[in-house]
Amino acid sequence: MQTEKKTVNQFEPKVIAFVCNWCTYTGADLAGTSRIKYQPNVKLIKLPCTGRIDPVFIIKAFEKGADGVLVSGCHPGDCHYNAGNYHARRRWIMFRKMLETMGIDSNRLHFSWVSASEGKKFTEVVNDLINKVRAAGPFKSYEKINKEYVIND
Amino acid sequence: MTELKNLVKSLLEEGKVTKVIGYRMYGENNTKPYIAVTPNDAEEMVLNTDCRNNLSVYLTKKEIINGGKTGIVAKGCDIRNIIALIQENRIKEEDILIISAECKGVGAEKGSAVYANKCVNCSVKTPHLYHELVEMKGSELSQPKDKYTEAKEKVLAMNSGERFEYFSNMFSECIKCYACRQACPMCYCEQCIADMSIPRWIESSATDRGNLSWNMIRAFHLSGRCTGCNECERACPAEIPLSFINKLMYDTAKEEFNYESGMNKETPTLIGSYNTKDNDNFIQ
Amino acid sequence: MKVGVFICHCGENIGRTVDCPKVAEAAGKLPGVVHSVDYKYMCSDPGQNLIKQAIKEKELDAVVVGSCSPHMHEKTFRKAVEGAGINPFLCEIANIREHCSWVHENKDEGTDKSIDLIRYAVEKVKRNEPLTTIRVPITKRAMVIGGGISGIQASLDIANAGYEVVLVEKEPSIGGHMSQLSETFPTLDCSQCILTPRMVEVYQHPKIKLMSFSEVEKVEGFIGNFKVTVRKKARFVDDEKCTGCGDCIQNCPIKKKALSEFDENLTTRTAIYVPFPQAVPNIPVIDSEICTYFKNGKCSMCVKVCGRGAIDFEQKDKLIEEEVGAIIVATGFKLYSIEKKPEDSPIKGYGEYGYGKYKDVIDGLQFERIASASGPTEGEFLRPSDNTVPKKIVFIQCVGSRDEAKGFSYCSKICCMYTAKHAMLYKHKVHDGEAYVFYMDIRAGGKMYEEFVRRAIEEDDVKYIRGRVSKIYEENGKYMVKGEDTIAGVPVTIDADMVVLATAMIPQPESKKLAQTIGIPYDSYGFFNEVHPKLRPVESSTGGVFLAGACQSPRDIPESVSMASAAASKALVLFGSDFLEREPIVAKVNENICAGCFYCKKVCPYNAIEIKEIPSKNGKPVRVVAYVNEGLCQGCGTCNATCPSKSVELTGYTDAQIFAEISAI
Amino acid sequence: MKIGYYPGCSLTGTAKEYDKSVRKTAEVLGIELIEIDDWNCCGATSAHITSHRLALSLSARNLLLASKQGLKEILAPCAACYSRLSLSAEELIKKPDAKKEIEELLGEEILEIPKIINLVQLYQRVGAEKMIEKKGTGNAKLKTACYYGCLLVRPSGLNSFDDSEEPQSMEKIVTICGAEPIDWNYKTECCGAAHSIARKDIVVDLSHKILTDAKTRKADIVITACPMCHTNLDMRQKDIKKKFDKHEKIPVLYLSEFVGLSMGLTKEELGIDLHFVPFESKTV
Repeated sequence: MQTEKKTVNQFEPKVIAFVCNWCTYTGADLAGTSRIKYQPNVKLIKLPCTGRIDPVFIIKAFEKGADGVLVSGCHPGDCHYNAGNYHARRRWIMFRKMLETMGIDSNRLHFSWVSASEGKKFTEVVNDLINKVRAAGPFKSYEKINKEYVIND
Repeated sequence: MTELKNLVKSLLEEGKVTKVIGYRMYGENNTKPYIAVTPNDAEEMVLNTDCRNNLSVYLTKKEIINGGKTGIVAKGCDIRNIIALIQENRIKEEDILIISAECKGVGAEKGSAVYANKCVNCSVKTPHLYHELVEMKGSELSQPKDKYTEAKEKVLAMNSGERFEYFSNMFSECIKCYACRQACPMCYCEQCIADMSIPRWIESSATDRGNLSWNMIRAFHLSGRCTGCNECERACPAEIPLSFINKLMYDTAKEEFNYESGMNKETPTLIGSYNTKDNDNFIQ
Repeated sequence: MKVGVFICHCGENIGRTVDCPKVAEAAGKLPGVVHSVDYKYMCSDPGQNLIKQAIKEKELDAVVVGSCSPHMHEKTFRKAVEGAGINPFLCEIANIREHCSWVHENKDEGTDKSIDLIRYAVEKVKRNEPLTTIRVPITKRAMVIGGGISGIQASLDIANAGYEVVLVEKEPSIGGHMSQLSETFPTLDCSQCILTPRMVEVYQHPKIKLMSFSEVEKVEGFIGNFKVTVRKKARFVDDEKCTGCGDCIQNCPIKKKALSEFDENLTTRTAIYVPFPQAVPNIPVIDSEICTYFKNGKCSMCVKVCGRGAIDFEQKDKLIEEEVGAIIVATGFKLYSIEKKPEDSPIKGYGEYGYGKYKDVIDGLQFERIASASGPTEGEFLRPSDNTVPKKIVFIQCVGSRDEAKGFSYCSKICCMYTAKHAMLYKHKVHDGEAYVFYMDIRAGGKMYEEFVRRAIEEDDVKYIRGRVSKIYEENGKYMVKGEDTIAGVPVTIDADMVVLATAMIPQPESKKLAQTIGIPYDSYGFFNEVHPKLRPVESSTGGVFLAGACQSPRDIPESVSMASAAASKALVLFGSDFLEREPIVAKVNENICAGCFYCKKVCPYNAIEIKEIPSKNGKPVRVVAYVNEGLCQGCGTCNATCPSKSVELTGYTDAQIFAEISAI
Repeated sequence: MKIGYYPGCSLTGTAKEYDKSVRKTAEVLGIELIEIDDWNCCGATSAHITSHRLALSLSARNLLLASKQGLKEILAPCAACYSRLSLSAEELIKKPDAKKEIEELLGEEILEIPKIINLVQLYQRVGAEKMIEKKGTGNAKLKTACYYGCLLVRPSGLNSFDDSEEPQSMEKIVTICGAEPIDWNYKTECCGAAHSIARKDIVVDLSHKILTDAKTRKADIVITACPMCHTNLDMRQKDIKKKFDKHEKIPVLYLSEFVGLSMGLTKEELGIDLHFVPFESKTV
């Protein structure tokens, strides 16, 4: 749901969502057709499958100034490509542990299964992440190591 | 049990192998890698508690592997890399001949009285894949301080901000020389993504941000593959304790999937296989 | 690269919460954008012409359309740019309707977000490359899974159009639930009389290969090119030799050990049996669970009496591979049985109705068998406990349906009609009998449906009571049905001789497993999902797989038949062309840098990655690299994400494109 | 094991023997019952039909006192108390606004809302099954009609310990005690409940139906876990007999008394001698 009225200069988090085309992207479409409101701070990047999501994308997103990242796809057993999400999940388990240990707050990185019929869930997942990131504030740690360099790529 | 020199000599004489990758002495209490090509070269060969290098790194070099069957002197820990390379189609078992020994552990560094860290809790002192067995020379060493557990406890006691600070500081020492990559037997790509420019995966200059990304990506690409030989850390001129994050990933693989790399060549690799019952509890 | 941006208002749909002219203006300032406009309906003819004209006049190289979801109009716009001479894959859609205007209320926020979404798409499209559509040949042959009325109809339609059909049925005979029914609503014509001719037609059709007592085991491939492995279960009877004379059945000494599935457990059957006399194929099956030969090898009566030597105790399951271009799933439903309540049952209650405890409390299908002329009582209304004529029957609707607390939320749709039919059939035969129906609402939408129910109430004097039943218990040889009449506002108790429960229609128990085997989505109950409930009701989201009948949700016969014909026509549309055009979203290997670790091969769900040898100048292989078989690759990109050196990339979703999107944040 | 105890008004008056037998059996089972200090009315009957807020705050005060005593779980043997307390606890958990309002009324915040359980759940859970079995002597082969009444298993969805229309939990306990539960039709029908005193005529009619069905199905005794049910079924048998000449008296026991007999406790210890319809056990 929309949050309370915004004060001027309130921190507005930037959230990137890596989603699969068949489940979560379509789930987000359903949230649209059902007119379920959610906070606008999220930008979806559509990929064919969670299997396509290279964990390095997540690092890239933080490098480029994202305050939070959502990774979402089809429920286990429902993958349009049969097993892409199983492979993805295995990578996430390893990757998540590494990021957690290295100090990327788990409030900034959420994983979810959102099917094409879960428009409502999509909005809940997104709002939950945005609220948590909002509470955690800007990703200062990354900003700090970021600010000196402007790299063209 | 055959003597190493005699064994290498006869292997080369009989043409069973075209070369043997091994060690030779390099000053006192130190060795360096050595490739014996002629039977006479065998005289230089040694295997003792100063043989710290992981020689399996040479097995992925085209010049070595394409030139006929290769003999290699390998401790149990090195054999794990050989197995991992077999699992990843880098080498074929029939192309190599493993000469191994019951390992006494290797010294932490030149003249050291304690084991190297990698020898702590080693489960492969008795080699698990070999073709010839020889004897390992050298005196008994004592247990070193367990630096890993200490470091892990320290990190786990920090909050996420402190951890980030800790690691970005640690990696800020990196000079992007990629010695870690060169020393690693598992880093064998034709072209590393660190060198890729379109698109740019990792900043080429040694910025804090690029250093952090490089070290994260390196550790991630090695997850489920690193056997913990610590050659990266030994090679690092900036003395970054690279083994910490490697070991962390190693432990995660073991806890989550009961997977240890380089133990069994028949096991499917960790990344590349899946179980429908893999842990789901972190996914909303 | 010159990019053109086109912002659609979608009437008021986008325009209401997004300031489209402002978005167009902001987009015009993005690097690389040379033209940017907004328009009321971009997908309309004038809108598309606007794009085409701009491409020509401004010499655009790529196009971004800010509009509805790409799932809606991506094809439309790609076709439009192609019409103006640009490669269709140089067109990207920014979803500013479903993902923006419809979900945000504040116009400033909506406008800002739209600008962001456009920027993403512009950055991506600048890195798009022209791609050529892939053409794949089509196997013009269909498989129909399930031989009920839906499967029969679909098979006949396709076969009559001249294409081969493989019909797979898991039971020993086709016919499905319709073959068990007595009469059908609203016409009261005999179910078997209209069904059996169709069953025979299937059997005799030269284009239909019937595989009864068989199940789908594995599905590989993709639209136009499926390879399906079917398990032909051992019948222990050689179907080539058997003539269906039935001597074996008459002589089988095991008569009472198994309940008849066809008669819904109201009668027994022999160990070697055909489910019912009109079975197609009319070839018996041996139930090895109860057959004496399989127990101790002692009886071989069927072998002795079979003049053709068709009995084969050694027969094994056979795996048969079939290549087909389309699959129609018509696996039907099951009636929820409240007696056998497994641990993981989704139904939580109804023990108070005494089903399973009281012999004369039965479900709708059991009633059909009792009412059927071919049933255990030959159509005479006799109750199971003592074979007497029940003088008072209570029918209870919505047992499990429309009941979130104890059963399922959905309406089973057919129960209102068949309950009216049941009551009517009973009254027609037992003139002095009384029929009561407990209902929540009467849902009789359909041609002649409402009239049918009115007839039951008005002409046949069936007493309808609006309310729920709280319990059924036995007292003095009567079944006391306690309920509430919500219209009169009083509790009622009816002393019935027999009770019929209209239990919920649920998916086949293995439906989820089958869905996962084929790779089609299903809902939380296990019914298969269509792509679009209104506009694409018989297509699953997997190309080439179509749905018919009650496997998709509760359906009655007319609906099932319509769906089946619709699904058949969808398959025929596919067979109408020789080649299938596929989006060229496939993985490509950079052989120069591939190290040949083959992690890509390990993760590929389609076995599309092959090993290719790169020879040196003298022809000796020096290294091996991965190679993608484009025909098999479905474009999931799992290989791309797994490759440590990024030597394999997914076209249309390259790393460079995604990085550009990330960087545009 | 320690557990909170809320006796409620009935158990201090008309259902003294229920209180007595609950405490006695708990003692045998090694359960320490800790009575809530200064407990008050649960909010049943007159309170909850007149003011929802009053009923909620009455219950809430009990919950507050219990939580202050550090009690995580409360045993409420009376079905009405159990119902009121559970419903209130549920409402306080699900409606934060209501909780706030009540807390203002009580002048204190309820930090942790305890879980409410009834006697059936207690016997089901504490491994009582085994203890009853071991010590059990009595009740052998008694045909027993388990009477749940209206409140113990309703509303469905509030407590999922049993099916609200076709409950079976007491039958299981009865079986463990060596008796035979009968299958009958009135186990969840209304006994007349709070009309006990004011509308005796209704109670007589309703209770008569219940007892007649039990009798018809050859029950020797009826057991219940509700003081009001007990009052109606036991006390009103004299009036039933007056109105329905054919009525044969049937003893009505509390579940705790029944279990107590199985444990080898005497009728006096359990207070069975206080009933209107005397109970002559076959074996005790």
